Amino acid sequence: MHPIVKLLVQRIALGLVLLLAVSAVIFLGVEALPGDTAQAILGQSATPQALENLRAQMGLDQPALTRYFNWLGGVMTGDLGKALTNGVDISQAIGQRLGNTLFLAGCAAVIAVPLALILGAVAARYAGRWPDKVISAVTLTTISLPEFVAAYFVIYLLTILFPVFQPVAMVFPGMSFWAKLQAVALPVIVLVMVVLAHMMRMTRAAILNVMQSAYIETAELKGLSPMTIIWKHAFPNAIAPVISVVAINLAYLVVGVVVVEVVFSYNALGQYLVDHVTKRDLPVVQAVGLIFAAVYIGLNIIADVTAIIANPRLRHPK
Amino acid sequence: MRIPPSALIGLILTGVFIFSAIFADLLMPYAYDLPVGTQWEGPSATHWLGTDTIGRDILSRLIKGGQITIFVALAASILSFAMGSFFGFLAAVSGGWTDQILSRVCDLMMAIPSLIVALVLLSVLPLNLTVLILVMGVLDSTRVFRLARAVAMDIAVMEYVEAAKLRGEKWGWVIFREILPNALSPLVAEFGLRFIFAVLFISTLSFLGLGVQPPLADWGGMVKENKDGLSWGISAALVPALAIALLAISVNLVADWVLSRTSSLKGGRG
Amino acid sequence: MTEKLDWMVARARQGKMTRREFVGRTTAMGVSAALASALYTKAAHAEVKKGGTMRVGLAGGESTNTLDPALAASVVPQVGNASWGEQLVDMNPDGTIDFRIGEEVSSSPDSKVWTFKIRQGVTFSDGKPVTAEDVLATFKRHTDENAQSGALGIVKGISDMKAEGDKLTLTLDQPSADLPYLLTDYHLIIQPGGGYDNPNAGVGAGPYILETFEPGVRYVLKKNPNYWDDSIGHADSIEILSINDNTARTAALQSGQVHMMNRIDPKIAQLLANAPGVEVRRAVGRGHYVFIMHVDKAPFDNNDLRMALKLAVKREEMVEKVLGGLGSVGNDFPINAAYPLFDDTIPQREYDAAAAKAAYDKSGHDGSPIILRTAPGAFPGAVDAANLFAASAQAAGIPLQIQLEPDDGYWSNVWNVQPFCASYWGGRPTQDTMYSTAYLSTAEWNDTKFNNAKFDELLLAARAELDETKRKADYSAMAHIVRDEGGLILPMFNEFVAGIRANEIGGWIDDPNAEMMNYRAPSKCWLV
Amino acid sequence: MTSEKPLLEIRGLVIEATSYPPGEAPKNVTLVHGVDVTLQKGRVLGLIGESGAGKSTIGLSSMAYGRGGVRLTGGEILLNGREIREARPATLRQIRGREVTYVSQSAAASFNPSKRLMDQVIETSLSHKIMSKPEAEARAVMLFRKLGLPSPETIGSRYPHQVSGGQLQRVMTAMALCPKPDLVIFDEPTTALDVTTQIDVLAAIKEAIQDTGVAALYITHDLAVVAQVADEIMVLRHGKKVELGTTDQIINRPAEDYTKALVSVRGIEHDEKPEAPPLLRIDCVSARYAGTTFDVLKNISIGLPAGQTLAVVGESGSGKSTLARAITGLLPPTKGRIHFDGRQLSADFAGRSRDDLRQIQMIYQMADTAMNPRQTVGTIIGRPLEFYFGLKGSARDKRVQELLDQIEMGRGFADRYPAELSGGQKQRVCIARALAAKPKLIICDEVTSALDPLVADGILKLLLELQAETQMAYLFITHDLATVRAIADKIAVMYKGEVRRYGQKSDVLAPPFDDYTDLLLSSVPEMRLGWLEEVIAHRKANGTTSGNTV
Repeated sequence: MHPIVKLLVQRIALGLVLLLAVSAVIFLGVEALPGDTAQAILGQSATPQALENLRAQMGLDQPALTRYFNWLGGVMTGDLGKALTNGVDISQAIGQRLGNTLFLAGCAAVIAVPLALILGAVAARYAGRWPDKVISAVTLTTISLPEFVAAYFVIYLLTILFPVFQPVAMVFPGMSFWAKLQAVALPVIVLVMVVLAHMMRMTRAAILNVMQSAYIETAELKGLSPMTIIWKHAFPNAIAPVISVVAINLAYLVVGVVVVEVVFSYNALGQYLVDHVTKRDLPVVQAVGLIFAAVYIGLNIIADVTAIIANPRLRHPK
Repeated sequence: MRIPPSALIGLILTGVFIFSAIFADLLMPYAYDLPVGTQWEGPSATHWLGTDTIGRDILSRLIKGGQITIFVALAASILSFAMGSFFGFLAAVSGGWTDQILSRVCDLMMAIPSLIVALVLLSVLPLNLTVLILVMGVLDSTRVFRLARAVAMDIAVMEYVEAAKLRGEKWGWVIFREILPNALSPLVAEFGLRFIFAVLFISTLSFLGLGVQPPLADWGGMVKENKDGLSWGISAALVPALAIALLAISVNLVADWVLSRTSSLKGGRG
Repeated sequence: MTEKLDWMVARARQGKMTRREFVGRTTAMGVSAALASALYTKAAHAEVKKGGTMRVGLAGGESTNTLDPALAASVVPQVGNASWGEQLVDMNPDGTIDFRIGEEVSSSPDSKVWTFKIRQGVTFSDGKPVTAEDVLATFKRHTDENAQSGALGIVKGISDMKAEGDKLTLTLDQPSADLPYLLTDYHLIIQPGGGYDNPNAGVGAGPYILETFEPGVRYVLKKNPNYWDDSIGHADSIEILSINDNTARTAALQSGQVHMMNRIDPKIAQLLANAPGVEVRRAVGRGHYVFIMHVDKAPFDNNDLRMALKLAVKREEMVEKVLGGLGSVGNDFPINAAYPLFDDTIPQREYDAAAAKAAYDKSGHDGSPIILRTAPGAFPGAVDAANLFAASAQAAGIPLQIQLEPDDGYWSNVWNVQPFCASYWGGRPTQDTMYSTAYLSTAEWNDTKFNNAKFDELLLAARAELDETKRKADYSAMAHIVRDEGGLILPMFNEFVAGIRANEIGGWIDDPNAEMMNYRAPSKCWLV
Repeated sequence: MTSEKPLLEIRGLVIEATSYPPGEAPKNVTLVHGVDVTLQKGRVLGLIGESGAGKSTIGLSSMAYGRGGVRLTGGEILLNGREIREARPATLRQIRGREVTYVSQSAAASFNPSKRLMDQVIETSLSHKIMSKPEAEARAVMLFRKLGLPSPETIGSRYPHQVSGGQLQRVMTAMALCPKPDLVIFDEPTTALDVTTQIDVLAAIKEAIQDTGVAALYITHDLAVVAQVADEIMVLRHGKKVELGTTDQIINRPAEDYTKALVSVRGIEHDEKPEAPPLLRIDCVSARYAGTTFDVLKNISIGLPAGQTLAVVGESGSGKSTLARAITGLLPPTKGRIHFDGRQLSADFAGRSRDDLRQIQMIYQMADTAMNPRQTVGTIIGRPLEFYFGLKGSARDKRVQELLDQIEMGRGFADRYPAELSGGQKQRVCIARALAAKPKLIICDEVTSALDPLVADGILKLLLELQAETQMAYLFITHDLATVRAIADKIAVMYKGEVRRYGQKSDVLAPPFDDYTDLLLSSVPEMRLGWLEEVIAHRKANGTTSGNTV
């Protein structure tokens, strides 16, 4: 077997094992939470009788381990169970929301990743000079604002002061692609602001780190232009760290956008999770937690795989 | 020592923030939790930064909130650093199974998004500062663990560490006298960044209703209390937002400087 | 009075009132005949417009919501259900009964047996006609404990139901003159076969037909072409969006993304009212924010101590600071002018530090801290209100201290468990229902553990009393008892504050029954 | 000399840089003080000097390039009659890679690891539009062949890591020659290579220069090497010219004292001590690294008497440093025993007593990484005193000063940090640290390799003196045969994990040789003209090639 294939198989297998471990941690961790689901669902209007009925209906009396394996079996076959609160099939409910999450994350990534790479390269090219300082200052500011502040600021600016976008970013099946893009414009702007800085700073640092290498001097002494040196000589060697940062940020886009979803009433997984956490809807929390963990692990695997493939030493062994 | 102007600004501002956090109770012109005016007064001679939604003095709340924000973020960061670097160094120095187990546990913790863990935990645990600090600190320690381990790995292969081991030194000396002093710069820089993330994280938690509880408020909580005024240019919401940004920027400037000093210590080429 | 006038203008506009009737009723309210006539002319000419898509942005929807009317507990499903569903009876803004599926009602002299005539020719959205059996089955399902219906307490007092042709006969355990009012409860949406087959089907006989339901996201509804009442359901379609974030919701209204919204934050109501294109509408409601004491637990079993605390509240300040002025002061009993048969002569309780101190001293309390528990989610501004209460009580020498509790678990661990905490009530359609729900000694939600034989007796008597004057006197006596002896501290009634696009929405009436024109704003209003 | 206009003419060159000494304000330092260089077309000028002499800096100035923030602040640099010191970046880009090219010391680091060799070799020719891609590739293959690279047709499609160090150095030479430049700067092109490899690369470079007629600046610290290729040699020290002359004159008739010192370096003589019972005895030791399947040490058996020096010689990869790790217990042998002072040592250092650990000390090649940069010299030397002998406070400080005196460093060093010391001083501190433990054996792993010849001589002399004083034994690991001659009593020649030749110095260095030892010994450059040609001719005649497939 080509060593790179072996490495890739190993890496993916490791990811799957990790995912399995995470599923156990999530399931048992959520099970271990104190509190009464039935009471949480019914709230102030709970009568003792209704509470009892609900508990009986949910069948919370089996041992946790049995339920874990039942659950895992279900997950394998795409059955995530039913939400306790409204009896809706979780796989179905999550399906569309996951799509929306990925749509939002995708839009933000499509803008943020290339922009971060370009800005990072430009900042590295002019390291210490004014373009670097301007880029650094701007990204430093955006990274220093809590997301919800940035979100409200953007709402004020772009819906009230200059009404170009909608403050409520719901998307529905059947909407045209263009209409969806318009709807998510504001959350995308906020997300780009949040992740851009991190990726750009890492790109800059990675490129500058590579720029210390002797082969960059070689390239300079070949009389190549600075941008050529960065793109052709520095960037290909800075790919591994950049990819891992991109992966972290993509995972963040998928997972960490709870606040942005809440502010813009975007109907995706984060909002769904928050609602169900407060109602202590365990199957949903478990399912969404698992999906987020899978996304995180998956993106990390992709990053590692890309880094492995991008490494000529591994791709072309001696 | 040469301090670039940006770092100097950062240092001064950070100093001001820390000073006002330490002496908050002396600096507050009014009680932070009592209404002393009407809703959303603009800045005036009596209330320099105006009043908030129920007529409390913004400046007083800003100072008190800064104390809470900085205290919680600092405590959480210190906890995460103490935990993260201890285990990170241990993993790097011990290697083998210790390293494997610690690293896999860390992977496991990182795979579950921390905001979600925080949401779930804080929604069931009693909400107080200790719980908040513990949850944030433990969740964040995974990041520190990774960095500390990586840095310590680089140092652990250095010949002076080998020399210390060959001399027969115990791991206490190796970790605290050989590795720690050399890992300090990147860790200090990272500490700045983690501190900022902690500030932003508290703000986010407060925004979701799971952070610092009223009548105390961290800055994020203050923004939340007054956020409806944001669209109307009410200073009550802008001021704490500005404070967060300013604190973050100044600490970042200092961290950047520490980091650049670190890398120049390692030496570029030539 | 303005409300009533508004409502009548709207009725006139909808062609439901003749000029004679309008002028007659308005002049009876003290409006001059000439003005009344002019008003009628204006109203009748302000044309009802049909068509268009009405978009409504509401706080109070979660992705855990369902279509089952029995489980509706927040505004988005309430408004959604009111759009696709129809009830037997409904409330008019003036406190009278609006007959819907029930065309008319009659009762036995002892108010024990009630007979509704079911409106004929009304169909469900699946095409089936609405029959007395459907209504009966619906009520039956809500009496079933497993249905977890929020209306269980209302329908379980019905001991017997009979459906014969177009007649539905209900027999009660206890006489009640208020039964039609009780049946206006928003859970009691008539479903085909009572919704036994599928409570989540979303099939009803309302002015709109449900097209899409995404929990916590939106409802999309289309005009029901077969709807029987032409005066309701003007827009071609309705979109109800769940927007929980205040700022985003407000911005959505300001930018025209939605035509109407609920729950404007009191703090910005004034600012928003001055913004272009937006109109802020306030309706005095029956909801109230309260601090409740368990009268059976020390130290609150001492009425002097309770009185001391009641006297130590600065009510105006609370209304001003917690409600932003959008509300009215309470008088320590759960009834205000929005209720029929309200006695407005009961003196308003004021802050009186000296009297409070005297009462406190008289109680012989040992001076240890009195703990008031609160949480941000107890009601909006609950922590601020508690802070204000503590400040004014301490000024009167009462050692009141606040303990913060987490939102999560507040309703299970604090409310109804701890002897003194913050809470809220949404109000009920009648005094009888309000008192029966929470102040009758045997009531399930008696969260002050109030147990007063005289009060119970008066309540049961009033329920069976058909003479309104006598009932009013009974209610007044009950109000006095709760006010002076109860465990309820009621500093304020909140208002429903909604926002609409000025000049784009017609037909808005400030309805005290519930938010968003008793949840029916989307179907009762039209796009101009 | 001809009246022809010179290719390169440097007049009064001044080069400055900013230094950031730790704990002090940054200051300007002058690296080069008004140096003149003249180079005619087709000639080779050798620049020689120790580190810090400014030779690389001057070399790069002919491309108007300042490495790492170095500034060319004064003088004139005329290339083909054109002043380039203050030329615009765009103009410089036209010159670099077209008129002047560069071959660096470390080809391995100077190639972009993620691009194929051919793409990098022809990059300049294409970017400067000197020739078309097929033309450039054809020329590259021609150069590969001329430089003696194996499979010249296909080697270009490889990645840098797939090619050995010596081959890379030749590819880099091809890269420099490909765009047909007027001038090539060779900056220590063979320094990083093993001696047996160095000779072939050196020959290849010399031939390529002659064949293409290109002019060259040949920069090195090794006079013997430059003597083989240069027409003229300029000796530099501290950024100033010491002496300029023809190669013959510099080698055979140096005028300046400094030059004389350079020529006569490695003049240390040391009489070998007689055989004696071993202090350290290694019996049939084999070792391998965890996770690998082959032995890096194969059946090693050697001995070292007390107070003597055993030199372990070999090229990189021969296993000589691994032997040190096996002795110290860092890499426990898989087989065999190590006896020390009459007892068997535990294989793993963790199993050794504190006294066992004290008795064997180690000195490393890179003094920089061998000392904790955050500890003062006093702490570094004082710690073994404290640790082994429990010395504290003033007793310790006194002993530290004694040790500093012993290594010929004066007062005031105890409070300094390693970064404040020169390379030679650092290595002396490392010696003092080893000395502090009062060991019976010191393992010296390439301790002079990173040092300039004169400094290295000083260290060697110090070690010899200390041995005479304290009767310590040295296990001296090195690749440098001159050092071996200078210091050894016994020699072990290692090759591919085995000991090829072992015995008293006089025996090992006397014929008859085995093939490898012969190759090794004959590859050490000698400081005379024509040595290179002789050796190559001799080898061609005998049909021997270098040991590695370089």
